[in-house]
Amino acid sequence: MTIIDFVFINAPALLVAIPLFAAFLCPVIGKISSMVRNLWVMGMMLVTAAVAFILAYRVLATGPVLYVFGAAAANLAIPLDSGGIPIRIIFTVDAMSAFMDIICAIVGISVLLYSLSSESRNSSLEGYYTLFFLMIAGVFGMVSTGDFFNFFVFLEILSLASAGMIAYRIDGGLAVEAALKYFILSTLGAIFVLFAIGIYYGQYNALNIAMIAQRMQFTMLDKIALVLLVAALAMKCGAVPLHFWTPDAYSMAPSSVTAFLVVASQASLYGLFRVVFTIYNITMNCVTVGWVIIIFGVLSMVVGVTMAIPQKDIKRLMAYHAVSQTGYMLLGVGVGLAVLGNTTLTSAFGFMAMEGGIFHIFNHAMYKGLLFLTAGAIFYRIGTRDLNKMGGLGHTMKYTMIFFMIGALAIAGIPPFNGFASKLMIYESVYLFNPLLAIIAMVVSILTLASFVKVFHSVFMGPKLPEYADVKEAPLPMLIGMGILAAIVILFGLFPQPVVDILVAPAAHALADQGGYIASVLGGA
Amino acid sequence: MKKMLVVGASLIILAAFFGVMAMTLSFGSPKMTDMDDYFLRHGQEQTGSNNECTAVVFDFRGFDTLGESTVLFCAIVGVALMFRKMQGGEEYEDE
Amino acid sequence: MDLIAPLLTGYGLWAPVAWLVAFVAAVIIVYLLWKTGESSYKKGTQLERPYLSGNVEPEKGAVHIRASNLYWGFLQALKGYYDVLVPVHTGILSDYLIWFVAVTALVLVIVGVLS
Amino acid sequence: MLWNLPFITVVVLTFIGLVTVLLKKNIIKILLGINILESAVNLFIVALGYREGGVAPIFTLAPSELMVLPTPQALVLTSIVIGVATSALVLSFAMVLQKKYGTVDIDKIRRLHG
Amino acid sequence: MRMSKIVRTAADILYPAILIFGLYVVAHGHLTPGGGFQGGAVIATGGALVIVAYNYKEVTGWLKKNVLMGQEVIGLFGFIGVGLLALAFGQVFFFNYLAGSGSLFGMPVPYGINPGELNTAGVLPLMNFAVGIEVWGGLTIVILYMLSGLEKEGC
Repeated sequence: MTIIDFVFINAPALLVAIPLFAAFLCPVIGKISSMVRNLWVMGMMLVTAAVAFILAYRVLATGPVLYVFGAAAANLAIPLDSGGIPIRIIFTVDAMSAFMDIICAIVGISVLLYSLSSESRNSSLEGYYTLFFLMIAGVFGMVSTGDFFNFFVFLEILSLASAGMIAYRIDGGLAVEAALKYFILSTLGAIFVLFAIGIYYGQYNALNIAMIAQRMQFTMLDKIALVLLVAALAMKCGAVPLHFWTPDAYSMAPSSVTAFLVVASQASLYGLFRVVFTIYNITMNCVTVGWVIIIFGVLSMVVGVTMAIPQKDIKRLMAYHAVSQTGYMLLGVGVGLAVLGNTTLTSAFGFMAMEGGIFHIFNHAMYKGLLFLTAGAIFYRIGTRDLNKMGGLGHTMKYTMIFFMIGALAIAGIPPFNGFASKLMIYESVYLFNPLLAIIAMVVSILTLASFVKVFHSVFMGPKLPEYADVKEAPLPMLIGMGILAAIVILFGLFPQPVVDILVAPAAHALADQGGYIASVLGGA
Repeated sequence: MKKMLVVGASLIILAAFFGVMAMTLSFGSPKMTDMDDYFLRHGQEQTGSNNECTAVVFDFRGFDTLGESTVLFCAIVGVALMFRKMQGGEEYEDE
Repeated sequence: MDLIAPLLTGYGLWAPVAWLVAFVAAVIIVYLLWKTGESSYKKGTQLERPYLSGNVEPEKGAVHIRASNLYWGFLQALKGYYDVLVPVHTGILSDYLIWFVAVTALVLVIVGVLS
Repeated sequence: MLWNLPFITVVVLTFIGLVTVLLKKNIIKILLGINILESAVNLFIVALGYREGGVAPIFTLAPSELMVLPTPQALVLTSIVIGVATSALVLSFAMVLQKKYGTVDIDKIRRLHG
Repeated sequence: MRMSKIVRTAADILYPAILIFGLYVVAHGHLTPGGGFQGGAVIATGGALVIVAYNYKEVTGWLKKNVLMGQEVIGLFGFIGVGLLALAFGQVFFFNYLAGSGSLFGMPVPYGINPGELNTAGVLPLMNFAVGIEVWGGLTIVILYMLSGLEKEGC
């Protein structure tokens, strides 16, 4: 058995095991020297990303991949003597999970490369990298797992690691305040998730998502569980009116971490979609739940962008934009959910709306990550986040300015960048569902452009200010980290259709197809 | 006072729904037990452990336990970061 | 695999590469038109200096318009809206928790009772 | 209704925990509220696994072969450890905030707002 | 702050007993109630007793943060290593490759009530020990770090 075969078979386990392994050894290796530590984290990140890409290739080529922890064989989901029930923890990686894996791997590489130089002035870096790898493991675990309690465990890993990271720069207590708010809210959310798991377990004696989905009867208890899960996961992904932690946490975390926190909240978004589509699907009242998600989405879009305009802190402004962009994803997928039971409407625009929303997840992770990284580069060089104190940086930080322009044009949906492609899909399909929603989405897009014009003007334009006379360009690793994301923004903007065909459409179909998911685990039972 | 009204109303709603939950489930006689019966029936032969809880924790759901140790590790690294000795000029205060 | 295939959105299509070609062509045409114009700007003369109604040119830093001065009109026009929205973000953890629990209760009523 | 007493206790504990979390202003008290909620959910899950007359699922010299369900106990074990980790992190946050702000009152820890 | 002589002596006497009881709970995790977490927590309680009885400076002489952190990392490394070893044998991650094999901890156990035999359960005792060591180091180091935060304020 060659190493390729080995990785091919064990990819789902290695996906989580390698980051955990890297994290466990990081405190020890960090004691040796900073050079060795940097080599270790970078090497481990590249290995993890390679495993993620191999896994995604396997999933997209051959369909859902199962990995049963501790069984006699990796794909033996149901033991022969168990009477048709899965008993162990199963990783079920379908096209949607593979899609999220790819996002996490790309952002992970560029953020880690970036943080090699952006965080080099801080102390206790081994702790930083440990928590970073734990965040990566948390995201990979959340998006790959097919077991609901395992999902909760990874959710907790992700929230503890994120809270530690947000508080990393103590910043006179401000960062700790942000971390406290984030952490208490997400702990309450996790308790709600655990209640929902208890309800499923008590009714169906199952923890596997496919098993719960197959036994789902949509009783009153299931309604309560659905609401608890939707509220908790919508809070974790930052939907208005549960978004209050987002601007605090995003603005106070180190910039590299903020770029990854975007992916972390999208993992919660994935969980939300997994719950409504895979566990419930058409057994519930899709129209009501779909409209609840659409209303979350519309509120997020409008409130996020209007709160962004008067902000004075560059990262806080971008954080409100992250809330606003999350609204687009909720809107697109919510429309897909609202028409799920209706075959004609689904084929007319439901799938297109879902594809738009899912494609937007990818695009958002790329350009929002890029924007947060540019904000971090500016902060690294001039030591302030206050927009009122900035100006004239375009003279000295030319590459950062170009990357910022790419990100800002992409988030505002200006052709030919990738934001335009996904927003166009959302506008046109949502227009067929309800014209008012599409018009709101377009107005929000215009306001987004307006607020980024403000940022661009006040940071880069204007004469060279005397206090920033000797500011230099950001260091090379930071530029490479930003460059990877910028290249993807441009590439995906220029060639959207292949991306939609290869990645997005399979993800949308995997999400909507509950029967296929159940059959892949329970073998068509 | 508006705040207290909101808190009261939401708590009453939540308590009502949780009360429905408490009344619907029956204590002492779980509806379905097939997964756990499998653990009890086959756990001893498959894992060799007399304690079926340990069998579930470390074998059948061993991966959860790895995650659980990782959560503890996260908390410890986080606490260590909180009480580390900061270098001069590391903190930034924006006022 | 067709790399330059247009994106079908179900309603229309979007072909970025074709758009880019058209955009570049338009830019070239505009540049050619601009090139045909008569150049009357001479470097190194009085034309280079800003004309501020005869006043002295201010210092470099003072010219830059700072961020908080932008969109004053927009914020003023939507004053009623912002007066409600900004104070909602109180920064107090208890309020955030109350929002969370209250929205959960609201959705519980919507999904649990009405559907 | 006596036979459902554990679940009613869960509801009462949830109510107490939520009231503590929402209305108390001290970080430590909020953490205590969260711990009460965690106890509630742990009790809920472990009560789901009880079987009338069952013994602990340990075969070493067991008095009977009728046993309660083992999975809820495993889940609760995991959830307890997660609760410990949560408490440790929140307490250290509270200590740092006390040092930097001089208070653990939530109403005063609001330099990030708007 | 140092407690009185009585408390310190009692702590000295109790600490080995707590340590042994904790190790017993860890070692018999697959036979009796208990296991790695519970045993590790018991031992960490012993550490907390010593910390309460003596003051911070004295305690850091015996319980070094680096050693405890190393203990924690060794525990976790052992845990994931036992799991990953299954991959090296061509098995699935977390496969119990020792159970019923006849070698270490490999005595087969048939269904039914029995008096219990220590040499059973395959990789479970190994994982119990790994987790026990991890929790022992982890919980003690949390207490030490929190104490170090207090100590700066002259407490």
